[in-house]
Amino acid sequence: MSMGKFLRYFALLIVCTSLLTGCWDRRELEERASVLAIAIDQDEDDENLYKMTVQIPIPIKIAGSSGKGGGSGADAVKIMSVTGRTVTDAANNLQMRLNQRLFLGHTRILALSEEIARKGIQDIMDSFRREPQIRRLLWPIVVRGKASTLLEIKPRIEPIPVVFLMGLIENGMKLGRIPDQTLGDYFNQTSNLTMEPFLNYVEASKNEVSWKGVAVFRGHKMMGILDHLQTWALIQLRNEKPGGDIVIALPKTKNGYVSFRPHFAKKKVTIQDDFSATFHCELQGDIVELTEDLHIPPEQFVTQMQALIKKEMENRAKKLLQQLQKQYNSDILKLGLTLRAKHYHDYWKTHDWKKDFRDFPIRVKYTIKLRRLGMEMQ
Amino acid sequence: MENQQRNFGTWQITSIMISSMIGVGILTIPRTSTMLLQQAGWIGPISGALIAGVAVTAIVYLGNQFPGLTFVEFMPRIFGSVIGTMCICLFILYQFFNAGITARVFGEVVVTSVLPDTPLEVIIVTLLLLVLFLCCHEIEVVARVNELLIPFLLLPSLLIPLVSFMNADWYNLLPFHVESWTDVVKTGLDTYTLYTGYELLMVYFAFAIPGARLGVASITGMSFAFVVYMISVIAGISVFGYEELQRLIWPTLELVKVTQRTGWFLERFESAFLAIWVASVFTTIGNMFYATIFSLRQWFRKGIRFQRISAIVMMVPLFFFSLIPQNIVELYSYLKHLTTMGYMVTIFIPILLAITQFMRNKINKGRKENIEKGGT
Amino acid sequence: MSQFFQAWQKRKEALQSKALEQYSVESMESVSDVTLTTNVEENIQLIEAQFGKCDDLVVRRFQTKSKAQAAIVFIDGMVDRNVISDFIIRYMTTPDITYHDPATNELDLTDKLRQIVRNILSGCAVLIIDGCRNAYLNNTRGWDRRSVEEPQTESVVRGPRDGFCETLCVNSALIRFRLKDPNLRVRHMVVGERTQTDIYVMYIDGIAYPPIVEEVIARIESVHVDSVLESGYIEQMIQDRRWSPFPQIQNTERPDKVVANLLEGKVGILVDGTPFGLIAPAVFSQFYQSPEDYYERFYIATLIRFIRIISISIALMLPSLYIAFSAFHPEMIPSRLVIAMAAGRSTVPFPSLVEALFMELAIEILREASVRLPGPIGPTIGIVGALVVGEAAVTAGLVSPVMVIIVAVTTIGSFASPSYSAAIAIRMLRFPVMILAGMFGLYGIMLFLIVILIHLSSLKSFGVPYMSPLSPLNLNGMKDLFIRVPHHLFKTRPMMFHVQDKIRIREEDNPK
Amino acid sequence: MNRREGHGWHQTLSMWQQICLITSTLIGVGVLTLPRTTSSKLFEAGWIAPLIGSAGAFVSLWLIVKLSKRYPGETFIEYSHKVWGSARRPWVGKVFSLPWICTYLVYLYFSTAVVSRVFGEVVVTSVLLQTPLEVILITMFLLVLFLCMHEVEVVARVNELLFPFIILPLLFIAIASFQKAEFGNLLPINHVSMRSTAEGVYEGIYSYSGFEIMFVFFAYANQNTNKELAGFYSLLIAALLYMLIVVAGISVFGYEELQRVTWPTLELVKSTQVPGFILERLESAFLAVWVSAVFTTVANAYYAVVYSLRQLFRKGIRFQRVVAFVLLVPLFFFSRIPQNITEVFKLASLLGLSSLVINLLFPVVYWVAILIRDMVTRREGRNVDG
Repeated sequence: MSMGKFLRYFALLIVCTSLLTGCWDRRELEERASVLAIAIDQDEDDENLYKMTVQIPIPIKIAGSSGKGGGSGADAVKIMSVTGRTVTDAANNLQMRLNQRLFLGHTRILALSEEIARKGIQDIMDSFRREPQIRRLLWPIVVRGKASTLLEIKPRIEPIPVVFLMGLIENGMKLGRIPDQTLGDYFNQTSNLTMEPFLNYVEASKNEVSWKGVAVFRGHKMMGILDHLQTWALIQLRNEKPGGDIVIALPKTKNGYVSFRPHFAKKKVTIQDDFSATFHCELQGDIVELTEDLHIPPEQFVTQMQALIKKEMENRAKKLLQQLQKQYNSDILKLGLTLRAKHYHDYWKTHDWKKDFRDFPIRVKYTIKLRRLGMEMQ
Repeated sequence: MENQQRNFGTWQITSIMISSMIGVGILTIPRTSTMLLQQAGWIGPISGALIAGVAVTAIVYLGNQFPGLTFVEFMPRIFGSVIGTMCICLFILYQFFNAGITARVFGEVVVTSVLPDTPLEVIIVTLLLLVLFLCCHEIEVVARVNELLIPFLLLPSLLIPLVSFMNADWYNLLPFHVESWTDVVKTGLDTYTLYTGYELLMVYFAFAIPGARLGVASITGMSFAFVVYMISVIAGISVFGYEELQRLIWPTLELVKVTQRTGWFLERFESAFLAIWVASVFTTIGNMFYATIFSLRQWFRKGIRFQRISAIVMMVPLFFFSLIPQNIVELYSYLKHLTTMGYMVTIFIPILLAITQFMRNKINKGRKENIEKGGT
Repeated sequence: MSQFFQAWQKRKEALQSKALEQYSVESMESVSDVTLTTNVEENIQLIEAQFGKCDDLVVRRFQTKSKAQAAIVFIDGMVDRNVISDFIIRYMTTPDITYHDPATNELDLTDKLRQIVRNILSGCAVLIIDGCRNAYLNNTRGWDRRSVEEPQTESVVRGPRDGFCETLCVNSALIRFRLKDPNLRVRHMVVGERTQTDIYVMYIDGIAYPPIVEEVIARIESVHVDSVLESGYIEQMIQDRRWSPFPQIQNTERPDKVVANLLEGKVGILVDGTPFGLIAPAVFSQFYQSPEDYYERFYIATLIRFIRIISISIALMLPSLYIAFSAFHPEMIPSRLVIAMAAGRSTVPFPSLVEALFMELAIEILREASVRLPGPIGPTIGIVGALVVGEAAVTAGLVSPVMVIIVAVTTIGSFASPSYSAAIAIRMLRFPVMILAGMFGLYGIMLFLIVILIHLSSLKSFGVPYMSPLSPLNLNGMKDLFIRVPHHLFKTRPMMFHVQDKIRIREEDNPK
Repeated sequence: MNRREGHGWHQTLSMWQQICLITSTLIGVGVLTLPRTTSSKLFEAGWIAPLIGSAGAFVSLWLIVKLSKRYPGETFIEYSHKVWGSARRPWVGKVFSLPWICTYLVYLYFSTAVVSRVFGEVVVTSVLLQTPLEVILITMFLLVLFLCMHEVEVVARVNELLFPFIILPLLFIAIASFQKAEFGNLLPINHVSMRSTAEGVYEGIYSYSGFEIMFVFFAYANQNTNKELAGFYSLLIAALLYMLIVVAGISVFGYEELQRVTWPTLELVKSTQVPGFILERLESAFLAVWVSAVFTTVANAYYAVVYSLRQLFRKGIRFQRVVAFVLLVPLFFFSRIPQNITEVFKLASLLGLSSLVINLLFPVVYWVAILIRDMVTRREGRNVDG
């Protein structure tokens, strides 16, 4: 046994590694320009150029850092725009204007203008696929009008607009109102032969941003949008998320409304032998509002309301299906996946789903389970 | 079978009685008792107490007659084995369903008011697991747990109505007149359900220390519950007025909400109230379920291991049973059916038992006297 | 390269051992191995010649009852004077007392000069009587000793409060007092050519594995050194790998710990003149195990063990994780936090590696200083130093606020290890990890961890693998590795020390 | 210097240590690409491949175990010349066994080069983008060198200690990614032909090789342990983990997307988020922990090479150290031969093929040789008797 082994070889290790002058990848936090969000637009002047806008936080301006106070939150971020033939080209041009290296590891939002989305975004997405720094969990969003407007909002609640946006989406996800569509999901859905992707769709005004629904894609091309009511029906049927409150006009009253808040959603898809699909969706929830008293006993009230909500939801789903099938011809319901999984030999092999989805008979059946009436007795 | 020691003191018996009686019912009692009687709703608890009192007397009588025996043991002696077995079955079923319904009602309260996004199942399961843990222990542990939890039960249920008297408008209680006496009886029959739980004494009396004053214990227990209910009803009526009470689903909880005091650390006590209320609901369900399981154990003359296994096994149907009502309205209709069954189990059977036993004693005495006479 | 190293080392060692041999030859030779004569004065001269001109050597001449010349020789301060005057001189001079020998409790006769000198040096009073060839060696040892006090380095909340002191016989008595087992064997050895330090090797016959005991004794015997001033000398001379940063022999101030380890089949080594005893063989779990674990109920003991393990990992890795995360993988830190951290770092002119090294160094200096500072001031200076320096460094923009938190947590973490010498190893290894983290990020940290792991698994302490019972896996030993199972489940002793008597709890003695 | 090991006996490998050795050698860089390679031919049913592959591997491992049982306490190097030679002329055995030993060693040697190269590629493309590939290789080799300085029992113990670092991250990923799983992606399972099943199994064969190091290490297994069982358990663990990862990959991504990502397992880490965890984006952490898995694969194979050479030349530990050091230099250059990632993958699949040959051919040929020898000796014995 030799005694000095450990020390000797450890010394060797240290000496060798330090002789090789390490620290290639060491780049301190403050030496990285962390891009929190990227927006991609068509350049106004040149059809073939992309305009890329990025949002970079200015650490020293962030309130609360090292106790200095942040001053006005308005200029806590720097917004820069560049043009380029491709995304990487634009990023290159941007790097030339920055003192620090661009760092995409913290990019949380990728905003795409509707114009670009309608043209197809395959070329844009390729660089996001290859770049290892990009997170698969970032949220691509389609913006009405210019995508850069999304980065330029001044929400005031948060000093950094992207943090506000993240909060908006995360909260919506938790409530089950906004679908959690990440970049990774988009990749999976575009690769997958059985389904089509969709992305969240927002509209930004000067100081605010509001979620408007989802943009439906076919391949890499945006086909159109679904408004928030349809989206909620979509996520009930697709993601088993409850969606938002359902407000329905009460029949036989002048101006009465009833509001139903779903808490849990469950769905089941069955394929009949004659190749038609039925979505069974069960919603559990409470009555949260009843603007006009109906003066009927509770038992009757419950059954009446359940029937009312069921009818309303089935109508909405029918509209949704109409739009998806006839207008956009895009299967974002993951119906094709079910078909391929369960009826591979007898259906999938003989049909071209991308074409046949349009005419595939789909029915939706809702089951409403009214659980509670709130703190009121009726 | 192991030898169960008879070591429940008078106060332990009292606390078992109180905590089995005071459960989720208190959350709705201001509404139920004013439904018919309106501003004179406070008569409800009185008439309920009177009805329950009769049954309690019967049970105390039985307890004194059969010291150290649970009803599983003495029922066949009085009724004979066939009817006795039926009665035992009925009793066990009633306790079982009652435990399930109580758990469900509590789950509803929590889900509606405090944790709206938590699945109801989770709340029920956690509560039932707690009960299961209790059921793994011997019966003396039940008594001790009840005894220790009494302050958690009495303090909030007395404190909340008393504090809310600050907002009381006493005119809400007037005029003092009763419209119809049939309403009083009806309300009495309704409010009497709040006192159910005393029938568990048929099990627990068997473990009282020889010489424990059962009568005193049950009178104390009844009066505690009575006072609590009375105050709640009065507070409810005087704060809200009976018309508003009809619209509130959990009036006592609303009482907590209106009770706000400046200068306290916290505002809005309903979450805290419900958190403490877990103790009370737990004792109610725990006592009921324990009685079910324990009766089974006695019936089959098995040991503690049987009790543990059957507790686990019974927990599963209990859980699913508690999920049967689809919504709150259905839940209340189930509750109503259960009450009907309750009349049978909690009033009819004890009284009948007591009368039969009384008659038997009389006959026996007569016979004895006859024999004595014959001897002389 | 390795060849060169080895050759170089070999030569060095050869030189050292030669020098040592010379020493021992000299000190042995210096006491001429002669026998005494019958003449008192001659003998006194012989002895005095050995000591040279030594003023603390006391020679008291007197006449015995039988009118023979006699002298008593001892070293001032090492003897109990009352014993000498009352039980030696008075017994020998008073005619009424018919008893002829001195009335001391340990009496020996010899005529060998070397033995006499050795005994004088260890506190005996030597009585020489004219006409008698043999000298009486009276055990009159009695110097001032520190009383048994609470151990300073290993204090526990619950557990015995007595610790070892500097006197060997007291220390062994503390062990005997706890372990009234006739099978407890004590081997006496003397190491140190000049210091002549007494060493007790203790083990329980029938539990300890004989080869381990023999190995310990053989290794101690092979130690040739001029002085042994502390048990650390022995520890470093006999451990398996002298170049390893990890302590392969455990040291302790607590007799209860020694006893517990003896009962697990280990060997205890007590050295005269130091309150630190040694326990061999040692395994890795010494880093986070404390005697208290066995005194408290097992839930608490287990929880505390896990806390210690966590704190040791923190002490080893937290600064380097900070470096790796902030300089290499900022994408791992949540976005909201990364902006705040970047804000904190924006004024700092150094890379995070330098920042961390700087702060760690500052803390080490503070700690060393507060150990040296006189009693009551020490902790104060420590706190003031840490607070003031930390705050000032942040305000001056030298370090980021997060760094201060990290350094503080690291320092506190390194104190949670119950073994001081183990904690030192961890503290030391922190620096290379930081450097590697500064080079390769998390990859570097993992590289170093694997190096440490290889080293640890190659370590053996007296034939027992250092990482046992984790590797080689021993499920029986796992009972006392991370969790401490309740005492009634410790049915056997840990097998990894090859114990002879395996049973700890005999079932038949414990009726249910 | 010449300190005794104490009462030091050389400890033999326990069953658990054998399991750790085999499993951690099996699980290496292959896992990072496994979901892609298996689903390329098998599509949705990619998870079948690890099961079939491991079953095949077990047959081969079983033969190896039998070989080692026939020559207890001897390594492949030691018993080879007994198999090929005759008692009268020992040189025959030495000469004839040499090609087999050489092939074996060269194969192991190159596999270490390829594995470390693949790992280097992963690190350089995904975490340490600016760091030269050479640095990653050198650090990895230095680590391996450090292990090769020690005796066999240390290797076993290191594997044992690193075992949880290999198993836990995989389990963690698989379980964490199931929250994003779309199980419809796993269906249908019955639309691939036998031929493409075989092809699919072959594609991932690279992941179930590595157990051939047991040609050497079984010699040190404790004679009282059941080696077949150890082999079975270790292959079972590996197969289950592989299956879990493949299932996770397919169900999260769908096989179409899997074909497009270079390191599917790494992408799995990327697309999962652990709720309530402080850190985000665990791929760097995963790769860091994964160093240990790669290290065990590379180091065990390299150790087998070096140790075999030591046995071949009947030298001591010092020879082993020098050889380990010297052989690293060509290894470093070999690992740099592939010019780009496609070539690396090509080489890896070539290696898979050769592992197939080695793992199946070697034990079978050896057994045939032994059986023939047995027959011959029996006949001779009968002749002598007659």
